[in-house]
Amino acid sequence: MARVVVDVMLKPEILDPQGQAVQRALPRLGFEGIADVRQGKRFELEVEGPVDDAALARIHEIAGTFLANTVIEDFSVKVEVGDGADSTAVKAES
Amino acid sequence: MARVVVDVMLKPEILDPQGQAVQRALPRLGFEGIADVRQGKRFELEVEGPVDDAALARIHEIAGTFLANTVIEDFSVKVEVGDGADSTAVKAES
Amino acid sequence: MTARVGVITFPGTLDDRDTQRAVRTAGLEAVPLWHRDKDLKQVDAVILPGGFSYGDYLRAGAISRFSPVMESVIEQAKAGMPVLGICNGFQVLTETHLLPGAMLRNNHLHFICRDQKLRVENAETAWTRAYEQGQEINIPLKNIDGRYVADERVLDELEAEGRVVFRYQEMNPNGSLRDIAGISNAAGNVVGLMPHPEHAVEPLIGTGRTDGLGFFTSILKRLVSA
Amino acid sequence: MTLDTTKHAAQTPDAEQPWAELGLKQDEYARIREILGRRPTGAELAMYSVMWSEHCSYKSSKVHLRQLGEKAPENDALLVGIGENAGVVDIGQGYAVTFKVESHNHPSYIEPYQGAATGVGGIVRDILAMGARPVAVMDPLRFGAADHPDTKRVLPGVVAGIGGYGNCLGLPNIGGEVVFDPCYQGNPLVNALCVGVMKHEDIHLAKASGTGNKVILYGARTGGDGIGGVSVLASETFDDSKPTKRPAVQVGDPFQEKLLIECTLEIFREDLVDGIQDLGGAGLSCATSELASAGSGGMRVELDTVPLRDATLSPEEILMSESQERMCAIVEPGKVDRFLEICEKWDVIATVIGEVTDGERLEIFWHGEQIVDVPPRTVAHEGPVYERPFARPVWQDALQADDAAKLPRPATGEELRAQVLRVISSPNQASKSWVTDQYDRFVQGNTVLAQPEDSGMVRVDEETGLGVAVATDGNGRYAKLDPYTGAQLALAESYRNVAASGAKPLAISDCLNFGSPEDPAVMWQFAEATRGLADGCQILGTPVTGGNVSLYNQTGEVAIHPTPVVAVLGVIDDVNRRTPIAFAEEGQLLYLLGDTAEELGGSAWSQVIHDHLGGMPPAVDLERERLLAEILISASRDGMVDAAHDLSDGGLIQALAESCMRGGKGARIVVPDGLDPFVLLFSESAGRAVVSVPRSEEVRFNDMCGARGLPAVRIGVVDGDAIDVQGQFSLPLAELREAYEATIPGLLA
Ligand SMILES: Nc1ncnc2c1ncn2[C@@H]1O[C@H](COP(=O)(O)OP(=O)(O)O)[C@@H](O)[C@H]1O
Ligand SMILES: [Mg+2]
Repeated sequence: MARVVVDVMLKPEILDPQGQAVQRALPRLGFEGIADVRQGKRFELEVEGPVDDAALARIHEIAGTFLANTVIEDFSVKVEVGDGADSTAVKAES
Repeated sequence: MARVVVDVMLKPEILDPQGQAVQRALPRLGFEGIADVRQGKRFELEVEGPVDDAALARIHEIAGTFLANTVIEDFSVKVEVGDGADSTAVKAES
Repeated sequence: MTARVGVITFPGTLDDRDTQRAVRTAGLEAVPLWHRDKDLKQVDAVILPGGFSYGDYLRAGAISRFSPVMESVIEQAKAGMPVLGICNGFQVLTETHLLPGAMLRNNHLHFICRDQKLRVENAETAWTRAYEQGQEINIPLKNIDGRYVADERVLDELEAEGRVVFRYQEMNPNGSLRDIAGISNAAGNVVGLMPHPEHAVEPLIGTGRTDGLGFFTSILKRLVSA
Repeated sequence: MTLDTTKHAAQTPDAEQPWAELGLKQDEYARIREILGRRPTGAELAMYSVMWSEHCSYKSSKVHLRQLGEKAPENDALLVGIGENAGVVDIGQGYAVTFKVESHNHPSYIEPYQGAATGVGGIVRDILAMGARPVAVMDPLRFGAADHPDTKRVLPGVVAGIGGYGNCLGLPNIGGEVVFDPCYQGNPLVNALCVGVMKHEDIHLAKASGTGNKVILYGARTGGDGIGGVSVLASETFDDSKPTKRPAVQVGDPFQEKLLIECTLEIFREDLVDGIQDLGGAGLSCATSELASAGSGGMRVELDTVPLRDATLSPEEILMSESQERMCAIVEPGKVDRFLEICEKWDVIATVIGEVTDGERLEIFWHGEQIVDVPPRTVAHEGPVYERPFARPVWQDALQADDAAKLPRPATGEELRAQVLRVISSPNQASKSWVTDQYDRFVQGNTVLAQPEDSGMVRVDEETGLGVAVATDGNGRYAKLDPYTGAQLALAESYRNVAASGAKPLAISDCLNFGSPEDPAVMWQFAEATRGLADGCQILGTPVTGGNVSLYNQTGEVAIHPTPVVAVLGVIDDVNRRTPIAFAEEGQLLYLLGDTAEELGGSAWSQVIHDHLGGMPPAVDLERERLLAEILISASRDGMVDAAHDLSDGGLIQALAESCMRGGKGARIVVPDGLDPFVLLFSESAGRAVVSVPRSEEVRFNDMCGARGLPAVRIGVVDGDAIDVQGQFSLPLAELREAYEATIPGLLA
């Protein structure tokens, strides 16, 4: 079973209240030097069968029509190989 | 400015209804073959100054004490180099 | 001289004024406390009310936990001062680790607002003395992050020590493990629960019952007898 | 790119300008040039285009809306009328209430969660800007067919968005509507209402006066979200054939709004503002021009002082940005420091961006150079006005001739029983608790009545028990059959709901949801509905305090049903006297008030059983409504009834079912002589209510109805655990409840 990760982030021009709240809290906790924080979602999909081009295309479609609302969000799809290291980064879409 | 990504996922033994809801919806949308979905959070931190060991250690601390509640969540920290490709994966903690 | 109960307002706290009203209804003096002030104004007990402090962004209660006022609350709680966390206040108490476990998104993923039946499993804590052991009460529940979780060891410990203070009856509204609606610390002075007793203190308002009044009269009893 | 200053504009009269892309018509552009005596700068063009859009200028609806003011009944309770952010009504004991309903329809279709959330945010700021503490919200909603796949996308998102925002603000949701009809497919209606309470002396207006007073922008930073949203989202039809526009949808930050509310209320308490305006559609363009236009002087703004979220925004974009959670205040120089201090206390960013001048112009500067120099009235209040052609549609006669009276009816008691179950479990008639359970109705600790009661009621004063009640209603099916009557029926139903709870109706707000004004048939519907509403308010003595028009709710050639939504506000001296809908006392007598005629056009029965829409809607008799309301209010005050429920869609059987289930008691019903059981149960005649009368009050109650000439007929008694219609059928409450409660969860699961 292979794992595909879909990251969904608000588009840069869209307000991210959650990220802002985190960023504003950091100095109060004694952490300086973080200029910006954006918070998004991470989906880990366990795919049955091979993650070939067709499967990736399908996951791309899931991501763009269901996991993300592309009116306000960008997403990216990555196949995770081995333990933890990502590869085959597929470019973010909008 | 460098970007550090912190991924936060519920521990495997904790029920993830959001991921489950996504997984259950997929067949209805015509997508078969996804055995499991987990949903977590992704934080993108823009770090001022160099991302050296000291900076990473600090971010680790932020992640473990604030971004994640380690009673229920695991996290991992990655430095993002160039555009999109991740490297320097730092192992997930709990 | 009547007992003074502090009610903390964090940015985004919602039920602070209602909690103050409930405190007054029970014949106690309500003292507003502000998140930026470490000074607890010599109160005899503290309530962390419901709401969405800091929008519940990141995780419910996660940001409030670092407020200056919480430093004093933690210190006093450890010294035995009665502390009650209602809903968001309960979430803050778990985030500060004054109470074990954590709160997660409801298993059905929706906000839920309903009249909820509870059983008082421990009528000995600072906040439950006005109730009978095993008494059923009906008070409003309203939250989206109300699913209590902790690992098995912690849960067993809570059960063994009688620290499960409230359990959901008839239906579990959010998937909380072992139907837990509220717990206490080992000493019984710190109590947290998801439902809202402060919204059940007047016959006309809310559920139309006054089942929640006992929380506030309990503390009066304790403070007067202390 | 060189900055397009006013000087530059004067020197380059022939520069090409994208007025058409910004939605302006040729003659509108020409008028701007005439007003300014030169071509507008880019910034000026942005301001005019957004302020002269349908959404902001009401250019198609204005000529009709005028009647609402002109025909407004004399009413001492009205403290502030149409034209301000929201109207203000005197409720006695020194208190005033402000309320308003608005639409956020198109954004909610594109991004259901955020669209609905920001809809709540916007209306709450309107109420706040009047000087009031917001105390409750309501949400009249319309969706496509309940079983349409897209409804499953839109509805849960909208409901989560309304709950997510309102719950986080700490505003109890005390009522609303959920209606399904295929006509709303692709054009869901998301209307949101907010009620606020203040003391008379706290009323604030949106005007900038006093030379030298400072203009302070406070709240969220300004970003690029929603730029052009107001004109693009709110006044253009979606057309699948064109490449999809990428409208920038705004994202709401309810936490920021909560801080804004508390901060603003504290500022009011210390009397620190002269004028105040929320930022909604058209952002700073709107706030600055409206404040300046309503005030006595001019205004000068240094636009580069506006705190930005995105440093690359152009001055035009800053002027048009619809970033949420912002307010603009006019403050005397001596009070500025204290103002900023309070903002700091609440972690709210506040910046002095300009001042009131003794001139007559709104001038805006960017890095020291003038980019806007306009007479503010021409932007804010003197936009174009259209006399759009309207004509009764050719199909209207055929529709009205298609009488529902000829539809086949149940022949036996068994058939009647089966149809009752089908109607009550149909999506429109079934329990809405799947929706309403997602809303906090308890917060603030003053909620006396909330869903599923006839109206939402909140206590205003803890000592005296003074309270207000609000209900919203609108039946697009009725309005489609006859827009004039349909609007009056919406008004009548909402009015009746408030009275049934025991409150005295005082004033109304409305949201007029229609298709494209460029279609003469739609324009006719709009004209008729507006006329009906204005005439109706005159008879009922309830002035319109404000509202909202939402046009272009259509896909291609097909418009939604005309859907005027009416919100009625009432006052009750002591909330202890409120009347709930629950039949809770065994043995009490059930009386049906009003006349029941055979009226099935547009009814729930005709829709559910026959999928039919035709004929005439129920007749309206507003004098009768008024009498019914008086009786209901007196009965509540004098303790003559323990429960009351108004009759509307679904007729008597719907009301009986709801009241029985709410109280957990059954009812034995005897069909009065001369009435057909089917008609008795399903007719939707207006002006009716069912009440539960304690036996000890029967004589007194009957005497009152008789003396005032209101038909009141005893139809049965509260009894048992079934609804038993004598000689027809018996329906156990358990069976009824299961059917009633299973429908919506089943559709959305
Ligand atoms: N979207 C909603 N939000 C809040 N309350 C709602 C909503 N939809 C329906 N309700 C409530 O459910 C109850 C029943 O609604 P409805 O049948 O439309 O009432 P009525 O026919 O009396 O106007 C009312 O109390 C109404 O306020
Ligand atoms: Mg009603």
